[in-house]
Amino acid sequence: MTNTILATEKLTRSFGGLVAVDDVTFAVERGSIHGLIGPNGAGKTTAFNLISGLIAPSSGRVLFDGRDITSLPAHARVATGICRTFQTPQLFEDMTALETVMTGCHVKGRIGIAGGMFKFAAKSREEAAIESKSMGLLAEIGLADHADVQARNLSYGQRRSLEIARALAAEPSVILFDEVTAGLNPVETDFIANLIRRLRDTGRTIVLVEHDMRFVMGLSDRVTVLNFGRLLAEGTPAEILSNEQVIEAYLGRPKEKVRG
Amino acid sequence: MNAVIQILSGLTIGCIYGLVALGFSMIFRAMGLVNFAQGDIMMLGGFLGYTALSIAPELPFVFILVIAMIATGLFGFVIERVAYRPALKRNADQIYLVLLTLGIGIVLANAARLFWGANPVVYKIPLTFDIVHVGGYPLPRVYFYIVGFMTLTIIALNLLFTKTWTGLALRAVSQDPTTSRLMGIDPGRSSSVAFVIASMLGAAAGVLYAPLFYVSFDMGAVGLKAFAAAIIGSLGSVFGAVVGGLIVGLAETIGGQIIGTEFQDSIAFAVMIAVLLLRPQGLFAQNRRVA
Amino acid sequence: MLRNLSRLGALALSLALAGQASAQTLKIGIVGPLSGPSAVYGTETLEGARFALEAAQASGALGSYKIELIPDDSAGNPGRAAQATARMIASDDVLMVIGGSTSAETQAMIEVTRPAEVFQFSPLAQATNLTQQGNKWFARLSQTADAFAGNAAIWAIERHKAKSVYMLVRNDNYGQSLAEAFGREIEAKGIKVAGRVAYEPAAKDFKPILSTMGQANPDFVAILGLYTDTGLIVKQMGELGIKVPTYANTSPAIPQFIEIAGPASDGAYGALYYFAGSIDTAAGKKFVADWNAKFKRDPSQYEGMGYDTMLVLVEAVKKASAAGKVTRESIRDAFFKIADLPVASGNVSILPNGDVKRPLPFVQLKDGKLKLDFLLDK
Amino acid sequence: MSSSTATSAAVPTGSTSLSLQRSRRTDWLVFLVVMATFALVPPLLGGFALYIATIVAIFAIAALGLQIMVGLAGQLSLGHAAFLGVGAYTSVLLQKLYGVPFLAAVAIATLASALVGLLMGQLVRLSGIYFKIATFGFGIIVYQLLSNWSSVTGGHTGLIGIPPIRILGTVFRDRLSMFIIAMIYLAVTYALLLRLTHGRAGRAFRALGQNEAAAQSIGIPAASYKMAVIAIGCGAAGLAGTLLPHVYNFLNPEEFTWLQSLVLLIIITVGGLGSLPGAIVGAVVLVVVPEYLRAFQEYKMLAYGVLLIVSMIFMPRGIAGIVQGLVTRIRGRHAPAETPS
Repeated sequence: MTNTILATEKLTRSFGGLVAVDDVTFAVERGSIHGLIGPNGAGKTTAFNLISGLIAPSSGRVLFDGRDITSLPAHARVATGICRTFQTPQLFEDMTALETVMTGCHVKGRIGIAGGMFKFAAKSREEAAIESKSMGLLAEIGLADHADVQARNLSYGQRRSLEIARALAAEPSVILFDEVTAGLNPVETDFIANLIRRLRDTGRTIVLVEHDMRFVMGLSDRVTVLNFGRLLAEGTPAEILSNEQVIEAYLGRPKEKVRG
Repeated sequence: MNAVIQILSGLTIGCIYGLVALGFSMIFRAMGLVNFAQGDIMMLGGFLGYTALSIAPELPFVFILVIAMIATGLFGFVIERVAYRPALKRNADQIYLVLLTLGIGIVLANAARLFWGANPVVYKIPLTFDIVHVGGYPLPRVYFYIVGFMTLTIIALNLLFTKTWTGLALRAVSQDPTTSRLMGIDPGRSSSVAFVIASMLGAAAGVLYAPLFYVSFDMGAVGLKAFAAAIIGSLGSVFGAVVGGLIVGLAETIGGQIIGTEFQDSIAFAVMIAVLLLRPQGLFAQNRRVA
Repeated sequence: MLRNLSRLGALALSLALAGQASAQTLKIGIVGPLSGPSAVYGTETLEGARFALEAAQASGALGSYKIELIPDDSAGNPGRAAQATARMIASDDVLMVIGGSTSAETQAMIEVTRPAEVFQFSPLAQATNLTQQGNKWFARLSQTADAFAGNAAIWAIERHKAKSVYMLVRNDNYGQSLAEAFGREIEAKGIKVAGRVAYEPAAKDFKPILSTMGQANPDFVAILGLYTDTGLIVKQMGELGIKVPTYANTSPAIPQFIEIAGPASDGAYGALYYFAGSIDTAAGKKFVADWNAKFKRDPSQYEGMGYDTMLVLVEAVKKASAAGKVTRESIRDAFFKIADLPVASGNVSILPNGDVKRPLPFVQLKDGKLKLDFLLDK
Repeated sequence: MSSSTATSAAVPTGSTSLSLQRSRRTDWLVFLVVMATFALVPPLLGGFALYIATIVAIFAIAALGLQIMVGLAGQLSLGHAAFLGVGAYTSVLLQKLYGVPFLAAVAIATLASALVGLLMGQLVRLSGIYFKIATFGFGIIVYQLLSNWSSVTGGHTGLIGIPPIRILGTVFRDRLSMFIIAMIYLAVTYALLLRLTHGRAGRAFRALGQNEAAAQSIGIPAASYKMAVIAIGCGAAGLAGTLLPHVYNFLNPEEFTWLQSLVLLIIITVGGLGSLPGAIVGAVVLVVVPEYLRAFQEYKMLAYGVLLIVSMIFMPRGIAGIVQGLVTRIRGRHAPAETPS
């Protein structure tokens, strides 16, 4: 299993009486695009929050590169190489796009609070490096000419891109995208799809939580399906599309049971 | 004699704290807003009662209480509409909202100083000096009004939250604003209702406080201790606010005796910090409101 | 911002220039709490001073001089009082400063007036140590806490035969310095101090203290504080049924004390800076008559002190101008030459250390009216 | 873990944003203008202007720290005056009782205030509303300790006989040298905090203040940065406090009440939340303007309250925001005019 970069082992999380994620074990291969799908309320976002450390599991483990990171707080997981985006972009509304991405470089920086006040040459070197790297990232997601626009003044699609650029600034080896195409038009969706492929081609591992089946099936190398918090199926997109249980889960259930 | 009288006076003052704390809690529940002007609302109630009394000196105390509550309630309604609602609509940051409530508190206190003067005023009614002997203990008659009003308030709030549509709506909004909006509950209306009720409770605290001591423009500080009470009993909990108030009242009289009366003002906050160390959400936290 | 600042600067400059224009006008700063919880001291003192000044200007007692009062509010905050005083001296170029009311703000002002060598005259401040700093630029019209409370103790023992005294002390500079003198005299006379408790200035509920006090069973209670707390203490003593002769400092003369304490205030004793009607001299009677003619009521003790402050000042101006030019230094010297000056509160002398010698009236509240209990004039 | 960035392949790196650099240059330009105004105007006016400018500087230093803490990192402190008190008392007592030299006493007092701030932060490891109320309570407790620990602090009476400032054997006690020392304090604090905001830590503070969850999601350790910013805010207040007794020549707990905490908050709000020069302008407004409205002293607090409400409702970015808006508009008007000429 040396090729596994991210794995969960019997991951479980309950809220009150409700078990949102129930004994889920799956593995993500290094350098792959991995889809995580399931009907509404299947526990995808909860699984994401457990992996990124936003909430703690009731039981089970999260492994990164073979190392147990279950007890690491969210910010420390970023330093190890996991970074995420949110279902609705969570930005720093008063910062410009450039500042936002520069903030994303936080874990790669060295100059601390005292250094920020008292170091001169080292600080200006680091600042210049961070700035040029951030400008590069903005250019990559097509926001170079919006570098000085405040986040609050960007369009929805631009906000999404900016959030991705900010995540990339941390140079993660695994990126978790939570419904990255929600609210985007087809052109923007295609742009994101290409970006994700490019990221994989440069050696990143991508995990997608998605609603848009066409998007996720067209992009993913492997797909994991959750239903009611449990693992339902895992395989290549083709295998999943022909899986009876999955089809039933998506189509065969009465609509009333679908929870928000 | 000593201990009993201390405990009773602590509990009565605790009831006053509890009433202010209830208002604080209700507004927090309905709007997620920390209303730092709540203590000054109490002061306003006390002064409005005084004005009512100087216009109609023969009016029974209960009427004074009701008049002050209605007048302050209206006032609360206006403040909510004019100052808080627009800020909340704009989705303003918590810091702005807290500073806004602080500003309103300063304006209320200093406007009251200019209007009613810097000297404290006293309700010139027999109740202010009436003593009743119960089991050999001399007790001010207003104690019974305070305890009675507190009991009625708890019953009334319970009925409100369990039996009326408005009350249910208030609870729903506090638990899940988005869903309740989908269900046709207007969050604006609930915040108005919460504000009016909180202002009325604050006014009642002010009027009931007056015969015990006096009313002065700077008594909003009393209300600030009620914040500590609300937090000790967990923000948003009706029961908790009342118990928190009683705890602060008792701790002040008894603690004041032990560590010295010169530190009385610190006790409420010391207890609060201690409670929060042990139970970060207060004594009566409800788990359902985690997020 | 630069423009704003320079505009403010220009304003300050013009104010300063205006000050130099008329040489006949003597500018006198007066600092005290005009707002905040202790506003009554500042506003009433100012009112009394203005009343006396009007009369003096009208009667031509000032000769060719004219006094302009420049008031400023300390709000009871020492820092604010110091700042106001510094401004008066530097920008308004005042001749001298009257103030402050509380001892803390008076001390704060001294730290400004003393190095600037400007004379300061306090109408009300009582802290004993204010006149014990070797400062030649300060004097006051009020008796020291030491004299005030010390004499009160002697009065309690000699006139009221107190045998066991319980002291309730406001825990600030004012209350503690009263208590020190009071306690010292009590002990010096071999009388028992049944208990001594300090309470926080903001305290409202005194029942815990009072029930302890009830158990000590004293035959005399001395409350050394301000009317807001003495009022509540006397009220709550009434509620607990504690009936002991009570000395409530200067409070019995303050209407709010009677309102707060209610029926329990009846019989309370106090000592006053000044008590209208206690002084039989011509000046004493004239003040009460004049005040009644204008305000239709007797003057309060602070109004009396403000009035007398101005009378003393007018006399000092007369003395200084008779001796030559009125300067910051000559006005100070004139103050220290005041001896047996007949003013509203009796005959006043300023002692070499800046303290005062004048009568001290003790009063009792009876049926809502103050009665002179004893006039200490030695 | 591969450290090669996704950017290195396709993107032209090395590019910089002109406007980011311009905005940093503007910040330093404003710094120069503010400090030059302070250096020129009060000495020209002399006398009382020097005194009042010294007091402005003290409030401005405390407000700068509070601005970083509240305006940038969103950690509201409702008892900030207490930390001025900790600084003032620590420094004076060290000088008075133990003869510690002025500069060392100032350094220790600043550190002590920061540590007390950290203690508060640790004791009340709380978020949001709980932290706010706890800071308020903490302020009251510190005030009561200062007022009642009579054997050390002099209690309500306070302390007099403040030792004069002595640096390397030279005694400074006149107005001009007090003013100069205060200006050095202010310039150093302002410059250091400005440098801080222009770097990685400053961005982390802003991120924390604007969206805590997002800040954590990119690896900013929220808890430690909160502690750090509390230490900075409280340390600056303590530093400001060390000057106060030397200016007034006395020390009294009444200077560190809840009301003063409110005044500090009004200063940063009126000046403009998040803006460092705003904090200084706010201090000027709240200290100088009342001096020229002496006849209306009675209405001062009322006016403060109204000012706070009006700023919150009509100018949430304060005076700094208004000035910035004007500058942008003027620049916008001038830009087209430049091209033809």
